[in-house]
Order: sequence, then C-alpha cells, then structure tokens
Amino acid sequence: MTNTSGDVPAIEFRDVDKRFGDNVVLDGLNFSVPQGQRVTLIGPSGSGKTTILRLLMTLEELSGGLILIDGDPYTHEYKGEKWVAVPEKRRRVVRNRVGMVFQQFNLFPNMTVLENIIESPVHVLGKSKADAIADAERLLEKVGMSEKRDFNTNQLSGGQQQRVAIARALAMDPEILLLDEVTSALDPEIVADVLDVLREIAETTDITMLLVTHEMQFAREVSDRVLMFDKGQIVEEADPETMFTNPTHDRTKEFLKAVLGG
Amino acid sequence: MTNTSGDVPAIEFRDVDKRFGDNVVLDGLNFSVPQGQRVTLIGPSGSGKTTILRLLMTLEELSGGLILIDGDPYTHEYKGEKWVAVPEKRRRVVRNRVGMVFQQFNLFPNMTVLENIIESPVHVLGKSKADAIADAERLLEKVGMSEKRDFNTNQLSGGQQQRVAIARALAMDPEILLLDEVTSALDPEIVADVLDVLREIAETTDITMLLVTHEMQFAREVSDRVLMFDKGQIVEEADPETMFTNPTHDRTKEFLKAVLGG
Amino acid sequence: SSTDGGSESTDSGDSGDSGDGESMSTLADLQEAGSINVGFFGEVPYSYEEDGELTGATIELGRQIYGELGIDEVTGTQVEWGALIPGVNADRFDAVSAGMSILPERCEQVAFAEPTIMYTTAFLVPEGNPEGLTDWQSIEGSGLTLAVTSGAIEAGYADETDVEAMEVPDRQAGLDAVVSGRADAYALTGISLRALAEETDQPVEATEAFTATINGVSQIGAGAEVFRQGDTELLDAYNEGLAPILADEAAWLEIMEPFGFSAAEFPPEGLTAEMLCEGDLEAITEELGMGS
Amino acid sequence: MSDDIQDLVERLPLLGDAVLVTLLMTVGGALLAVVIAVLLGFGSRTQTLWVRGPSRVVVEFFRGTSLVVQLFWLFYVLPVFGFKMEALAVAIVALGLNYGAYASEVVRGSIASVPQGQWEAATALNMTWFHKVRRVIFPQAWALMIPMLANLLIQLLKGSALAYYITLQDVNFWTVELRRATADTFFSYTAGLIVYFIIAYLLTWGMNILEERAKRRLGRGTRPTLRETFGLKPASNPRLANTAGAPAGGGGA
Amino acid sequence: MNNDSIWDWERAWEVLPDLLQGLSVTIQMTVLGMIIASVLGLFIALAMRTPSRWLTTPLKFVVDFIRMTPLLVQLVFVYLLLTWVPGYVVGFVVLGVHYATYMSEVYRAGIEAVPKGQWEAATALNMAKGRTWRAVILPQAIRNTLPGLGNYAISMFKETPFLFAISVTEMYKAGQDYGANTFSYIEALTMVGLLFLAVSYPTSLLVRRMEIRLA
Ligand SMILES: Nc1ncnc2c1ncn2[C@@H]1O[C@H](COP(=O)(O)OP(=O)(O)OP(=O)(O)O)[C@@H](O)[C@H]1O
Ligand SMILES: Nc1ncnc2c1ncn2[C@@H]1O[C@H](COP(=O)(O)OP(=O)(O)OP(=O)(O)O)[C@@H](O)[C@H]1O
Ligand SMILES: [Mg+2]
Ligand SMILES: [Mg+2]
Repeated sequence: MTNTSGDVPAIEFRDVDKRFGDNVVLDGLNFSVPQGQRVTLIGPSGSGKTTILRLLMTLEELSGGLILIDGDPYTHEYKGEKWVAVPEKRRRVVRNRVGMVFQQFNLFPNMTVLENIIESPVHVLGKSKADAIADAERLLEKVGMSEKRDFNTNQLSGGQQQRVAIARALAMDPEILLLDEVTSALDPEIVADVLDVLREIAETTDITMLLVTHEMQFAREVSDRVLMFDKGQIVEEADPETMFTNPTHDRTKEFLKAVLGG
Repeated sequence: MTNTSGDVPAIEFRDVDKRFGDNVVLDGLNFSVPQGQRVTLIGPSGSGKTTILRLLMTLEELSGGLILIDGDPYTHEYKGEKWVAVPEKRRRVVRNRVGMVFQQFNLFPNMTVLENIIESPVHVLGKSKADAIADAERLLEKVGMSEKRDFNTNQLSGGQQQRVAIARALAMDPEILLLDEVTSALDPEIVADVLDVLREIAETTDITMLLVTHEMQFAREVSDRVLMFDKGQIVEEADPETMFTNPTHDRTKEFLKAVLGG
Repeated sequence: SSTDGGSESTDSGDSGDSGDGESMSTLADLQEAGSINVGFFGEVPYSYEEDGELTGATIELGRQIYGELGIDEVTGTQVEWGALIPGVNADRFDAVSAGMSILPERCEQVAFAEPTIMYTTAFLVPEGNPEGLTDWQSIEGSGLTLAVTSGAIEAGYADETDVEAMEVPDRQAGLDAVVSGRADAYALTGISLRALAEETDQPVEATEAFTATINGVSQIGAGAEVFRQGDTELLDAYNEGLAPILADEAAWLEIMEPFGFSAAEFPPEGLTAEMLCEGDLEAITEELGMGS
Repeated sequence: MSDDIQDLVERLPLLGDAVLVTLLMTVGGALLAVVIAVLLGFGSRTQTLWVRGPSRVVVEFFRGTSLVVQLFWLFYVLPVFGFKMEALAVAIVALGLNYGAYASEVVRGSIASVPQGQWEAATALNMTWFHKVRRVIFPQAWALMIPMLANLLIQLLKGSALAYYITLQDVNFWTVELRRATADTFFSYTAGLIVYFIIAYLLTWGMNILEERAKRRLGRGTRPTLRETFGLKPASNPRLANTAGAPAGGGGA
Repeated sequence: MNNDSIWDWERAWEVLPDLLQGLSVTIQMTVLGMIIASVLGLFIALAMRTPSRWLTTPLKFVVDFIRMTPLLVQLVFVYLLLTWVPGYVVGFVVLGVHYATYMSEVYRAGIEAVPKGQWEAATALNMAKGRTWRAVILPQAIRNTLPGLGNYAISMFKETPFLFAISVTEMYKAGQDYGANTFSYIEALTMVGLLFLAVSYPTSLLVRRMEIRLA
C-alpha cells in the first residue's frame, strides 16, 4: 500500500496555494521532504508555517495545487481535466501515515491518559485492545508517563499533557510526524523535558518529521534541514548549522536576530 | 505623605507567609528593594514569584507578616496586640504608588486605548480630563502607540496591547512598577518591541521596578539585582552578571541551565 | 400510533368530501359499538363527573334518547369549553353534551339538535345583594363592574349595552372575582349560578333568574346537543328521539328536575334550532308570542 | 377548610393517575426533545444548505409559534385531514418538538463551545465524523448542556400542564377538578403547586446527578455537596451564556 | 364532513383586528415585563454576590421558589390578593418578577464570564469598588447578557397567554374569545400562531445577530 521506494519524497507540496478569503497565505509553494528527514520550519508569525502543517493534516482545504504523501495525491487530484477532491475514504487511508502533535496538546478530557492513546489504534486501525494497551504502555514508558496511565488528562501539568499527546500521535505508528510549536504553551523549565522526549524519538526512529519551533537550539540539534518562511514563500533553505550561523537572506538575519535576542 | 528618605526601602517584606489552604507558598520571606532599584525575580514555575507581586498589589491577602511600602505598613498592621487588616481606604492611598503590568495585559475591552489610560488618572487621582489626555498622549508617544489612541483594544495585536497596558500603568505615576512576565503571552518576534519600551522606561525614569521574567538577556541588561526563588525562599541573590555567569547555588545552576538551554 | 389513528378515523381525508357516506356510518358505527362518546365541559348541572360517574341533565337526556337508538352506553371526554366544537369536528368525540347555546355563528361550524333547555340569566352577587340587582336593566348604566365568562352570551349582552365588563375564563374565576371585590356581580345562566352558589361556602348568593331584555329585545336563548355537520343521520335520529320528550313537559321534567331544572327552562312549543340559527330574536318573539 | 381537605383526600387516589400522565408526557416529551435537539442541533451546524436550511426552519417555527397553538393543530386540526393521534401521543410530540427546538439551540451552543482543537485532534487521529462526535465531542458537550437542559426540563414539565386542553387528565386537570369541587382557588392551586414542585424537585435532582457524572467523566468532578445535590436549581454554565440562548420557556397557556 | 369550512379566509380576516389589538397588549406586557425583569434581575444578581448570608439565603429561597412555581398560579394569587391593583398591572409586574429570577441567572453568568484579570487590573489601577462595577465589570457583563435578554423577551412574549387567567385580553385571549363566539377556532388560533411567529422570528434573528457579533 505504501510506496516506500527511497526516491519518492515522504511529503511533497506542488504549487500549493492557500487563501483565506482575500488573504493569500501560500502562493505556489513547492517543497518536498525525503523519507526520514527532519525538517524545521522557521519564520515570523503569520508567515504560514502552521498552515502548511494543517493542510498536510487536511485540517484546511487547499485552494490550489497538490499535496502528495509518499507520491500519492492525498487531498486533491486531477481527474480528466478537472480538480477533484480525493474522497474522505481514500484520505483516511493515507492519513493513517501522518500524525500530528498540537501546540495546545488537545487531549480528550473525557478519557484517561491510556484511553486517549488507545482510542484510535483500537477504533481506527482495528488493533485488539490488549495489543493497543501493550503498545500504549511501551510509549508511556518512553515519554516517562507510565505512572499516570489512569489519570484524567486535566490532572496533568502542561508538560505531562504534551508528552501524552506525543505518545498518542506515536501510537498510530505514523511514518510522518507533524509538530507545531509543541513547547510554546509550556513553562520554560518544563520545555526541556518535552524536547528530551522528542530528541529521543528522533534518535531512535526514522519517522519523517516536519516541525515548527522557536526553540532554535533544539532545531539545530535535531533537524537535517531548516526552511525559512516569509509571506508564504521559502526565502531560505539550508542545513541548520549554516542557517543559524551564516544566514544569507536579509529577512532571515533580521528574524534570527529578533528571536535569538540581539 | 510619602516617606522618600533614601534609607527607607521602597518595598519591604517582613516575615511574609502565604498559604493557599495547606499549600505553603511563602514561608517567612524577608527581602527589600531600595528606592529606584530594579530587581528581577527568577525561579522555577510555582516557586511563588507571581504570588509576591500579587501580595504587593493586594490581589491576595497575606497569611502572616508585613509588607511595607516606603516604610508604611500597607496591608496589615499590629494594633495593640493584634493583627489588623489595614482598612481599604488607607490601602488605596498607598496603592496609588504601585502600578502593575500583567502577563495577560488585562486592558478593559469596553474602553478605547485612550479611555483605558485616562480612566484612573481622572477617577482615582482626580486629574482634570484635559490633563489626563495630555499625559496619556505623551505616554502613547513613548510606547509608540500614538496612532492607535482611539482604537478598540481588541483591534490591537498582543504586543500593542501590552504597550498600552504599560502606558496605562505609567499614567498613574507610580513609584513602584510590578511586571509579571509581561512578554510571555507575546509572539517571539514582538517581544523585542515591548522590551525596548521597558528598557527606555528603565533608562529615563527612576521608578522602582520588581519584575518577573524569563527573558534572561533583558533581565541582565536592565536589573540591578536578581533574586533566585525556589519553594518560596530566596535561594540566591546577586547582581545579574554574577548570577548568570557564575551562580553559586546548585538549584540556580540547574534552573539556568534548563531555561537558557544547555 | 398516528397511522392507527388515521385508519380509525372514518373520514377519507380528501378535501371537498361531501360526507354522505360518512354520516351513514357514524350512527351505524355507534349502534354497532353500542356506545357513544360525548364531549363535555364538566359543569354542574349540565354534564359532569361525580365520583367518577358521568352524569348531568344533558347526559341523562342523552342516555334516554341514545338508548332508544340502541346505543346503551354513554361515555365522556372532558375538555375545556373552547375545545368542545373543535373536538367534535376533529372526531375526538361524537357529540357535545353541554347544553350549548344555539348561536348563528356556531351553526356555521356544527349541527345543533332541537333546543332542550331554555336559558335565563342571573347574577351572582355578594350576600344580601348590596347593589340590589334584579335584571339586566338594573345593571345597565349603573357603573358597576360585571364579570362575564369569555364567550358566553352574557359577554355579548354586556358589550351591546355598554356595561363595564370583566371577562373571566371560567365559573370559578367569576366567583373569585365577586368574592375578591374585583367585580360587583357575575352574570351567567341562572341554573349554573344557582348550582355555584350552592357549592361554595363563600358569602355570595344568586339572584332570581330573568330573561334579559337587551335594547328592547328579549333574549331568547336555548341550549342543545351538538353534532358534526356531516352526521345528519345521527342528528335526525336524535331529534326523532327527542321529539316525544319535548312534546311532554312531564316527561322532560322527570329527567331534568333532579338536576334543579324547572318548567321555566322547558322549551316552548314551536321553537326550533333553525329559528335560533337564523338569529332574528324579534321574529322569534313575535312568532311564539312571547313579547315581554 | 376541613371540607376542602376532605375533598382533597377524596381525590388523592386520582392523583396517582394524574401524576403518571404528567410524568409520561414529561419524560416522553423530554426523550423526544433530546433526539430532536441532537438532530436539529447538528443539522444547524452542517455546511450543506439543504440540511441546515430545513433544520433552521423547523427550529424557528416551533420556537416561534406558541405551544398551545401547536397542540391545537396537532389535536384538533390534523384529524380533519385524516391524521389522528392519541392525546398522549399528541402531547409528547408537541412537547418534544417545541422543547426540542429550544434544546437544539443548547446542543448547538454546547457543541460550538467544545474547542475546535478537539475536532482537529480527532481528525489527526483519523477518526470518522461519527466516531469523533460519539466518542470525543458529544461527551464533552453533554457536560456543558445538562444544566441548560435541566432548566428546559422544568419548563417542559410546566408546559405539560396545557395537556388539559387536549383532554388529558394530568396534574393540572386534577387541580382544576379540585378547584371545582372545593370552589377554593387558593387551596386547590396550592395543592397543585406542591405536586408540581415535588416533581420539579425530583427531576432537578436527577439532572444534578447526571451532571455530576458527566463532569466526573471529564475529570472535573467535584464531590457534590449535599446542598448542590439537593439544591433547587441546576448550576448554569457561564460559558454558554451567550451561545445557547436562555433556557427559554416555550409555552404560552 | 364539510371540509370547505376548515379554513375560511373571511374569518381569518375578520379576526385580525381583534388579534392586532390583543397583540399590542401582548407587546406592551412584554416590554413592561422585560424592563422590570432586566432591572430587578440585575439587582438580584448583585445582591446574591454580597457576602452576607443573611441576605443571600432568604433571597435565594425566594428566587428559587418563584422560578419553580408555575407562572399561572403566581398571576392568580397576586391578582386575588392585591385586589386594588388593576389586572394589567398585576400582569406585567408578575411577568417581570417571574422572569427576573431567570434573568438574574443570565446576569450572574455574564458577570462571572468577565475575566478575573479585569478585576485585578481595576485593583491595580486603584479604582474604587463602585467605579469598577460601573466602568469595567457591568459594561462587559451586560454585553454578554444581551442575547440572553433577547431570548427571554421572546419567551416572555409567548407566555403572555397566561394573562387570560387574570382577565387581560392579550392576543391569545382575543383569539379564544373570537373562537368562543364563532367557533372558528382554527382560523383564530392559527392566526394567533402566525402573529406570534411574525414577531418572535425577527426578534430571534436579531438576537442571533447579537450572539454572532458578541461571540
Ligand atoms: N482560519 C483562518 N482564517 C483566516 N485566516 C487565517 C486562518 N488561519 C490562518 N490564517 C491566516 O493565515 C496566515 C498564516 O497563518 P499561520 O497560522 O499559518 O502562521 P504561522 O506562521 O503559523 O504563525 P505563528 O508563528 O504565529 O503561529 C496569517 O495571516 C493568519 O492570519
Ligand atoms: N489562587 C490560588 N489558589 C491556590 N493555589 C495557588 C493560587 N495561586 C497560586 N497558587 C499556588 O501557589 C504556588 C506559587 O504560585 P505562583 O503563581 O506564585 O508561582 P510562579 O513562581 O509565579 O510560577 P510561574 O512561573 O508558573 O508563573 C503554586 O504552587 C500555585 O499552585
Ligand atoms: Mg503557527
Ligand atoms: Mg507566575
């Protein structure tokens, strides 16, 4: 089902447009992420970073262009001469390969920690409950939340909630993980914990990652490539070392100066 | 009315206790801030930093001890043998010397920018409306918000709102300004703007400042003294240079490592 | 369920249905079932329930007539006054047994049987009748406030003679109005008021009943059983059964007297529902020679 | 007065049936109202115009016309067109439609106040629409809507008193009969009032328990104090103050 | 059955003037009642916030009692007790007091929905209590309550038929009276329903507009 030939990028944006009313957020955007690569998106507020992740997760509809996952058109396709939305049924097949962690965690408050994690493996992937629980426990171990298995989610601190949210996304065994400022709603001291968890995941798996973060230090350590966005365009693209120490584009310099504290 | 002799500290905490139910947040805390000094409080989440500012502003009631402003007992006093709360009337007199800027700005949404600023000068200090407006315009100029004078507050971005909030606090001509993580609800790139405004105020006035911030760079530049808090106690106290480059206490080292990114 | 209800209804439901076929079946159906369901308002002494038993003057009269038609059982459905006519038209019951006054507007909606009760009017007044009310002329122009039941004939009288009227929803509210002093008197049919005054322990009394004279015309009012307009066969059968009783005052009294009716309420010979439906009271007065 | 009490005692056996009728209408109407509210509540949220349009029309129609007029039509007019329902069925249908229309606004408001992030997280976990609603959204909205629904339930109970108009012998009928027998308005209304009050009280109590359970599922459960459990009115939810509309009375005599 | 008579346009027109007159009474009652409800409701909500249990406990009892007692009974009781008060005054006052108990909840929710930070900012600016209420809290709280107010106005509007019990001829009673005289209930009551709809639907659109604007 999955096309895993190394040549096919895990994610590809082809001429992607996105408008909200008159506001053109993405205008003919092209980029791709090879299998297993970790790409960080940086850029000023409002530049469209979140929008990219949301389009990938089909939380927003495209205004134009194509998004391909493992070479499959995912959201829209040309059929004959026309743009046709891919039916929800086929989207759901592809969507299983993509997981997302949100800035605001978005745990389900009506379920315990464990129930949050096993809900979709059981009801979407059709895993047996016992298997799902076993997997969930392994993941909770990994994110250091084993003892909180049966807690209600609002008994947890922000950092703990975010770790559960990461475990929940991983429980779906995604090939691609989208992370949108996953630490920016957290207390500064707790941020480190969550980043540690992500660092470990980056080291121990080969999941393709697309992440938006303001933690430049973390981006530097973890990512293979950094894309600088502004006004819906990639203005600069480089490996993290180059990007942070020797940016070429003015906009990037300005941005990094502001964020890293000048 | 105000005791401005240089020897009397602007703020003094004497054996201050604060409990929320069983949770002892501050336990016999003692510290003072001389007139015109800028003091930054740092410390992990939950250590009681906000509580200190809120006690000063009488947003919380003391559980024990005394707070003095310019040597005046402000919230409670011994009368005869007993603890007695200072009557609201006297509190209000002292409170005029203290201003506070909140993390969440807390502008009044039912008033314009200008109305927010002149409300208290007119109705509390009894300034004439014309004077208050003139002062407000000067302050708006200072924080770079002159054109937004007649805007509704919810037409402003976070950074703009925070600048108005600062102007609003300054319009009361406080001797003491309390700032609680005033940039942490802002977009990273906008933070710099607000810090610039504060930097200017620090440079051009001699207001006593007590601030909580995670912007270590800013704290370093602006403050005369840094207090490291943990579990409701001051664990270390130093000038910023020493504190950030050469902390002595283990807890401080650990904390700074986590926050500054190690 | 609703579909059961639909098939139960004998009406085909098509608009413009002439209703012939149906009227045949209503009487036949009732005779077959041996039972008729009448709508009633629950007012003493006309038709009401006592100890769970349906009784009253019009009910007992009906029992006799329906019995002769081979319908032995009379059951009732109690509804608000305003729901009596819509109810019979909606087939919620087969007839209305409430001594309902024959009025031209009502004749447009339903079919009245021949009159069975003559109506007189009386006032319910505080004990001792402090205002000395005796007949309609005594209240006309007196400036007193008169309670009347919404939709009752007396409401119409008050309207025509500019008596200051206060409309109450039911008898009890009329009683309350007098007791509380919100009204000086309450006008209703004599029979009802007598029953009401007897029931209550409040300090009120009913005046002597009279035939109201409004603008010089004496108000002849009569009540009768009500049927659907389409049910002509049932109507005719009822009228046929009623005729001998109306022809024999003693027979009428035998049924009605136990409920407090007297010869004064016996319908005069020659008075028909049709005449009352015409509504020309002067003509009726003349024809029957009942001028005051 | 002692006569009145004797009348009351005589009629006590009939009260059982009357309460039963009132309860049948209230519970039946409430169940139907919940079903209608959920259908219309979600219907009013959909993007598709031909679902949203009719949903809104139905809601506005049944909210906009008086309950008494609806009862009248269902009971006295529809049979003329050959569509006849039992009185109890008419009462349940009318109460269900009327209060269902109101409750649909509560449902709509509660669904809207479940954070958007919950829908998105559920999409990210690849749930179907129905799965999202059943397992994630509704359980959260439910806790928000119970207090408002409890208010509506009391209103529905009060509204059911109109059933007398369509020949049902409910508690109101019983009260009216008592009034007729005693010829004493204060006495009889007070008796009826107490009966309604007790029923309302028990219903509120039940709803408080439901709310407590729903909240506990969301981990917001506080052990209810006795005063809360037995208190008269359900706590209302400030988050819904704007959206859900008041627990508006639907009635009219 | 004579189906021609199910709907008679002539009757429908004939009843209209009566109904419109009743409608004007209905609207007067609603407006006057709503004024009482919104003012009294605010006072109840404010009084419930005082720390004095001596005030709040009995007040809460009275409010709960009124809320849970049928409107009809309240109308009749007051009407029979205060015999010197004209019926229509009893009508809008009782309507107003009844709905004030509901409105107080709306205000309470509206006040509680004002973020705590607003109180704290007012304290930090050293505003006096009264000024804080007047200049900061109430303007925001009342904005929040406008849709609730609108919804209760609609619902009060549709409860005015209960006034028939105290002899106030509002629209429903006008329709009933016409029906009782002519037994053309279908026309009369259907027109009543349509008139209710004609008033309450635009109002509800307006309220919805407010909800969206305030959201
Ligand atoms: N649902 C929406 N409706 C209208 N405009 C939107 C919507 N979502 C995003 N936008 C607009 O799209 C633009 C890009 O937003 P986006 O959230 O992708 O930026 P971002 O780069 O993630 O910014 P940030 O760093 O602040 O999160 C912004 O101008 C935003 O106002
Ligand atoms: N209103 C309150 N009721 C109960 N406990 C409270 C309340 N406010 C604060 N606390 C508790 O007091 C302690 C100190 O809180 P405080 O907000 O002062 O910490 P902080 O140092 O400002 O933390 P942060 O960096 O997260 O803002 C915490 O344990 C907190 O849970
Ligand atoms: Mg974003
Ligand atoms: Mg804090």
